[in-house]
Amino acid sequence: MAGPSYRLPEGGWIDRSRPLAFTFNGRRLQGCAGDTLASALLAAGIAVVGRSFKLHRPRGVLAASAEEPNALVTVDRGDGPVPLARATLTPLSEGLRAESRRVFPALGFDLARIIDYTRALWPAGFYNKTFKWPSWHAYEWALRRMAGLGRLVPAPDPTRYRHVNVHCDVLVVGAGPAGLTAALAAARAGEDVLVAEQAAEPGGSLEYDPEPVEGQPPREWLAQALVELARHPNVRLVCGATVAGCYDHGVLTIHGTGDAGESWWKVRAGRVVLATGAIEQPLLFGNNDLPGIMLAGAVHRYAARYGVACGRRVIGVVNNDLGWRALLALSRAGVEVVAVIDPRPMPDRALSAAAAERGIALHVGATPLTAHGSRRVRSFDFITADGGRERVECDAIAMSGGFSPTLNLYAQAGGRLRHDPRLASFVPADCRRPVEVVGAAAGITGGAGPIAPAPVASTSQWVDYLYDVTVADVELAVREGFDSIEHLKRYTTVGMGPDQGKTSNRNALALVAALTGRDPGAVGTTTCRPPYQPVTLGAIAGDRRGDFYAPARRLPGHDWHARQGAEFEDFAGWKRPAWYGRDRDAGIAHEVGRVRQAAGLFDASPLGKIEVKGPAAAEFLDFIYLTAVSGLKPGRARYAVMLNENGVVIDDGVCARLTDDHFLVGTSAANAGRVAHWLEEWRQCEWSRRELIVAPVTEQWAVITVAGPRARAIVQALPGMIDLDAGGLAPMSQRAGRLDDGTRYRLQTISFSGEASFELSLPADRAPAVIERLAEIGAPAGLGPIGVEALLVLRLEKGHPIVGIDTDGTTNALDLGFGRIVAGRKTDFVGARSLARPADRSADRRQLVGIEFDPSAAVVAGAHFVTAGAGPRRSEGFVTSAGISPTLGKGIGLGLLEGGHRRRGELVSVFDQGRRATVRVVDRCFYDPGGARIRG
Amino acid sequence: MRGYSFPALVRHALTGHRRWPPAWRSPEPKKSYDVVIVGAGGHGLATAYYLARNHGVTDVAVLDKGWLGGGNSGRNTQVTRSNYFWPQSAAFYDRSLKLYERLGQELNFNVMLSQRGILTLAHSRHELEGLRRWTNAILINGIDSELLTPDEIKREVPLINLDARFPIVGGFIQRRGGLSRHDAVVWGYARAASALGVDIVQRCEVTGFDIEDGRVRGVQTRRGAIAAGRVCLAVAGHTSVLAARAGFRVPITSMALQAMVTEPLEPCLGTVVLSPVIHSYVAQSDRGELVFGGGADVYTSYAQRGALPVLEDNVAALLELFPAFSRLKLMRQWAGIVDITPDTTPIMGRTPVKGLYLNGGWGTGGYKAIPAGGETMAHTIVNDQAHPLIADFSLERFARGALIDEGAAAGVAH
Amino acid sequence: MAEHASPGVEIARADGRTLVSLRVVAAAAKAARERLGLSEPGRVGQSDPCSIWLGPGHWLLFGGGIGPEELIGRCVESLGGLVHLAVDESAAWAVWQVSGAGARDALARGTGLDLRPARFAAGASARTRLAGIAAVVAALGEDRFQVLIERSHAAYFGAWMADGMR
Amino acid sequence: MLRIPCPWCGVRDEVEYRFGGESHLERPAPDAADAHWADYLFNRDNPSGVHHERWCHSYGCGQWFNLARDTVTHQIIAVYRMGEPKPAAGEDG
Repeated sequence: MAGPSYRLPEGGWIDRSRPLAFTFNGRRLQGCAGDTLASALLAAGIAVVGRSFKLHRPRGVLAASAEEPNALVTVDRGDGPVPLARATLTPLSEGLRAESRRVFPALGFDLARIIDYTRALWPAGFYNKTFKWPSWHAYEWALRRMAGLGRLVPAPDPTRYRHVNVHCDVLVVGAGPAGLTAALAAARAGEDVLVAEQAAEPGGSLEYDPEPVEGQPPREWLAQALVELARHPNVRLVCGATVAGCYDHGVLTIHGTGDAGESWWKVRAGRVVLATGAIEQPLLFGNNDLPGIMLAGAVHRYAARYGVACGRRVIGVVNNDLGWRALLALSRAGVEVVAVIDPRPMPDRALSAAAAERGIALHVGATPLTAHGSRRVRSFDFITADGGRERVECDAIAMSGGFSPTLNLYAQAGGRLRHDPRLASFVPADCRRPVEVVGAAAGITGGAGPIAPAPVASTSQWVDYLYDVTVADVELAVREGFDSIEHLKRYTTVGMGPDQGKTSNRNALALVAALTGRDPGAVGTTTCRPPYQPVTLGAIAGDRRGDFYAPARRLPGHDWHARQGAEFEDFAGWKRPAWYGRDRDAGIAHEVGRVRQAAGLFDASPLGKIEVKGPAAAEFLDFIYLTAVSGLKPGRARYAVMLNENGVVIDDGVCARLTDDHFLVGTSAANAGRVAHWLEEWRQCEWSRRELIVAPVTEQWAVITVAGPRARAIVQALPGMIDLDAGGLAPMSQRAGRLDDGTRYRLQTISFSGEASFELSLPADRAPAVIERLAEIGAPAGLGPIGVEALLVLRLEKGHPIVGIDTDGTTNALDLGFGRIVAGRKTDFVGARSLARPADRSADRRQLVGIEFDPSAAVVAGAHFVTAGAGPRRSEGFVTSAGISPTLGKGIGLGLLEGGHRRRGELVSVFDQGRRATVRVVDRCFYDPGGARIRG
Repeated sequence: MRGYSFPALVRHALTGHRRWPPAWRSPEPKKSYDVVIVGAGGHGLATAYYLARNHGVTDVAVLDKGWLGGGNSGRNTQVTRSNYFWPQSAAFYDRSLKLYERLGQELNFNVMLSQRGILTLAHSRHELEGLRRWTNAILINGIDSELLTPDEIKREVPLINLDARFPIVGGFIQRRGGLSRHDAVVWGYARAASALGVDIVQRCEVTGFDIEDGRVRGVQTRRGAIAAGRVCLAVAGHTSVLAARAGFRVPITSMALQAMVTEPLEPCLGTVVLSPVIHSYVAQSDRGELVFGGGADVYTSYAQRGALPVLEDNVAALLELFPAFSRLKLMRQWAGIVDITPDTTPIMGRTPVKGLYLNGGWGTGGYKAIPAGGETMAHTIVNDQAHPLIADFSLERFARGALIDEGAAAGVAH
Repeated sequence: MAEHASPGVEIARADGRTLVSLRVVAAAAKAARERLGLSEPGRVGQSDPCSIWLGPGHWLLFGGGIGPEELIGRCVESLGGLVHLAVDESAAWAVWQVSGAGARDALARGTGLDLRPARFAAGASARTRLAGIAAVVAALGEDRFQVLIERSHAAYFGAWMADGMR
Repeated sequence: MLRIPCPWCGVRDEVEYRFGGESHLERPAPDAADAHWADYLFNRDNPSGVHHERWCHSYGCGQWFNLARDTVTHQIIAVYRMGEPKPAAGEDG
């Protein structure tokens, strides 16, 4: 293949000795180390790098940095395709494969150009005015297929994404001359400094601007600055790092890229210095989007920084002095500049003299008209100062329509902007947060010039390259009344593309101002949103993927359960055995039978345990719980229900009294954390003057429950266990003791399953050994593990509701049948007052009932009770738990049924996904209503 | 309404689209109106439109402190659905969806309603029971809804990851649910209302109310006093502020609901996907951007700014469901101020001030309610009595304890 | 317990010490600190018993070679008359040693805590959110940290630290 | 992201805290009228401006405290402990 034909014989900061091979749309090309993908493409003479969003017009590289709207390509470095990479920010690497936007049949000839040829039919907002009949959906699929700039190719993403948290005194954004100067000052003052530079290396304009800095050649000054910064231990300079967002309270985000992967920095900065520079703006003239038409600064930068000539016959179309400077530097860099066209009658004398000296034809006071060409600009028409129409041949146009300071982060920080007519741009006004703007970002002089569309068809002058918005679209929007800047943006989509209007907002604003006769300052700007530059989603998520997406808690006996063949599932943040063995249903049935006939071992460690102590403890708990506990004797426990202030049941558990002023509160596993917070909030916010201590001890104590007719014997056999037959150890008792091996334990006789049950609390680190011991002792008696699902069946047979399963966020204490307790309460408690409201006392509320049904009937949790008979169906509540009881051999369940408490014995029709069944409303307790088995 | 059609486009193309009339008039406010509506968002403009179209009340002004559609109407993520649990909610939102289904033709403005289906996911057996409870309620309410198995979900959404940290065990879809174009809805109502004689006055903030012996007589604005027989508040997140100026308190907390959008991609996601438990939803716009979000800042806020913690949570949740999105880029993030009620059901109807009506408390779900919200409020204003569809959404329900708790019942905030 | 090492960072489980959590009511906080020589807010105390400040009127005590009962006994003795609660938490925490030149950065991956040497020097301690879970971080030396997390999160936290060192 | 100054632990990220809503609510006596009770349960000041609210440093010292915060700018005007009265406007915490 041919060598890079547009590469200048010398110059640039590239390593010509290290050629890099890459491909573009399958075509083999070559660049050098130090190139960006864009500079390498230009060096290879590639003019068309993509197709526009709406009209599929051919587009070439416009800029040299983040503002690039056209060269958005899919890049694959061998680790999978990355869509919509900015070629201007993509360092070239060996073997890199780049693809432009998919076009049919080929980038050179795109059938979709038909849209461009008929573009008169598709002005801004055309879709609002048509495609209504028969329905939008009928057209949508076709339009959607035209949409989208990038393509998602599902492939594994090997990129390493890291989060970094940083604190610093000052964050300097941008490592150009202004940023480095600010960084040096801060470093010398001994501040912790972080400097973030978007480009792959520091320097900014120093890389190409020949202007001396502090009397030194730019590159020497840069070298010295870097050396000094490196000497300061409190300075950190990161490149390839784009400051993306500025959030409240001085927190900024940085998107870092590099060989090690991508990173997402969260910086807490005492103050911020913005040295973000200014972005050169395009000029408005006919076909100003043709490939080969570029920003003057970019053309210069490609020559000086990358040794690339963007054309062999370049003309300049500029309206400001900085544009002239770029053209002169370009010509000095060895690129042929044949003419410069400037609408201003008299630009800076020295500049024009210098240009004339270099043999550049000068056309001042000229009116730019239009460019010609199809896949690359060929010539340019303009009207000379004396009114004659002229045409110059060229293969590239370096244009400069002025500069727009980069103040996105400033605006995000809450900074207000004001329009400076002398600079023809918005500049910082004031900001209540410590954000300082330096360098070109604070306002750039010599960059201002007249901004007006050319006297040619406004449909051929592009304002927004990315979303194909023309001057005509802006005119139409204003004509139709969308003349507020936010309406304009939404109606024409100007500035809504991935570049967020970096090269379009300024011209759009100027047009609206002109069309409405308002001052640009009065028109204002659109709101700047984070991020400044698009950020990879993977970087934002960081390591929060898979297992790290949400932490899982493990039981102390996790490994033992695994050895027993436990199937672990997530229950409220814990990995718990759902059942054991391969087959779910068989496993559950077997475990249920085990408890009913012999004994089962259940790991209840996630149950919340909270110690409450102090003179006010009893009174406090009476207030927190519907069920008063102050009447408990030490060593006794009681089932307790907790409401919120709205009277809704939020948790239940067992509350045991250890001593007069010391209680052990039990919560459901699902609410352990919430209840601890709930108690603390009441203690600190409402009971702060009372002597009271709340101490959650859930993590300290593992809880192993042994339940079943043989449980007593098995637990008794633990060496050192207290005498379980001794009087007083009735159900709902609480004891403490120490096993022979020194393990301290707490024992509660609480039954959820309906069998005799012993709840053994052990220090978490001792639990595995005790579990082994119990399993060993109990094996002959048929003891085995049971999982959560089996327990759900057991408690259902016993009719115990579970808060959150058999209740929802509307179920109050009366709905659960606690009316007598409520009536019996003498003192105030949380939620009491709400239970007195008419709607809470209504007898037609959805109340918890038991249901029975034929095992053949399709009754499942989630089915609804519905009014039988004719008329529109109406829900009377729903089934909350249901199943076929392995013990009783019939269908049983719980449900919330309208007026359920008075409907005992009634047959109710049940609806599920179109199927009907019938259930009988019954008492909630299906198994051993007398409770003889619990006493064992 | 007439005027917008493909033939018209062709005709206007011949004159370079130089003859299109303004979409709406921009009049100076009069001294007095029969009805003043505060807030030129979807609900306010729809209310004005239906006042004029259904009740012949055209002496109406819609006032906005900024530009029309600049509040939540222009910030939401455009989801339309009616898969609600309680019959009152279902009836109201399905009326709204039915109006949406013919809105484009009625307003002669394409609102780009795309009924591509909205899919709700369950990540555990018990969540699935919750969805079953929810879908059965929807079916009984007479609204379409289908339970899906993981395989069926994979067929609907090939890129989804069934083995996420919280595995996907099932879900349900409302096929009539989907997206529409929020700006188009606002502009369509504005254009239609304006054509019927309604005055839309932008940059005209209401700073107070003229109230005599318990009845509203007009409003104070930055552009002077405006007398009004009746006044309607339709200011979404700022309801508390306006209510305070009218002298009453409302059970509303304002929060910043975060939304984000990626760069535009070729079509890769057909339906709207929502995971109530992971607090995440995502849909692909017609322009190709993936619009996602689901989280609100967890504190009272009137800051219409993107926030960092919610951004990270939502992106992590999105990638857990769609690992294939990890290399896509976030293009923009923003926030809208949502007015959350204790039971996540709106507050509509009369207020303690006679002649002052309230349309608010939409929380995160106001967009889909715009047509029915406007229609029922218009009826309520004209008859000084709540439209049957919103009778249960009254402000007094809280004192009675008669909440309509969608969040608690369906386990998801709407 | 698995130990991981990477250039500049070493982490190791260091369980087994006696840990007792002591809470006293607000009125008794000052007296308790004086009688037991407990640590100041945000500090690791060096006296015996060595303690970490967990919150107002709340400390985590480390038993120097004595068991929980003994340590709790000492509290009861010295705090006689003050309303307090000392509970054994020896099994409630997973204790990690994180050390090396890269230790601060390894932890900073997961917490917004200001770990700059000047702000978090030896002797400093803080309860914070680390890797999305509750943690107690104490600086034992220049590059040596002790991290306590709830025992049930040990497997998760170990994997998270290891992942960061890949 | 908010950076909230805990009175005991110093400035930390918002993710370490739990928001408790409007502070200084007066819990009515059990015999309060329905309307009075509903006002306590549901009605909130919800101002666009300075909001007096309570937060808990749940990942830190576990303490509840009050903030005066501007709900638009999120500027924190005052930090004060539970039980203390609202600071006079402008006063710094």
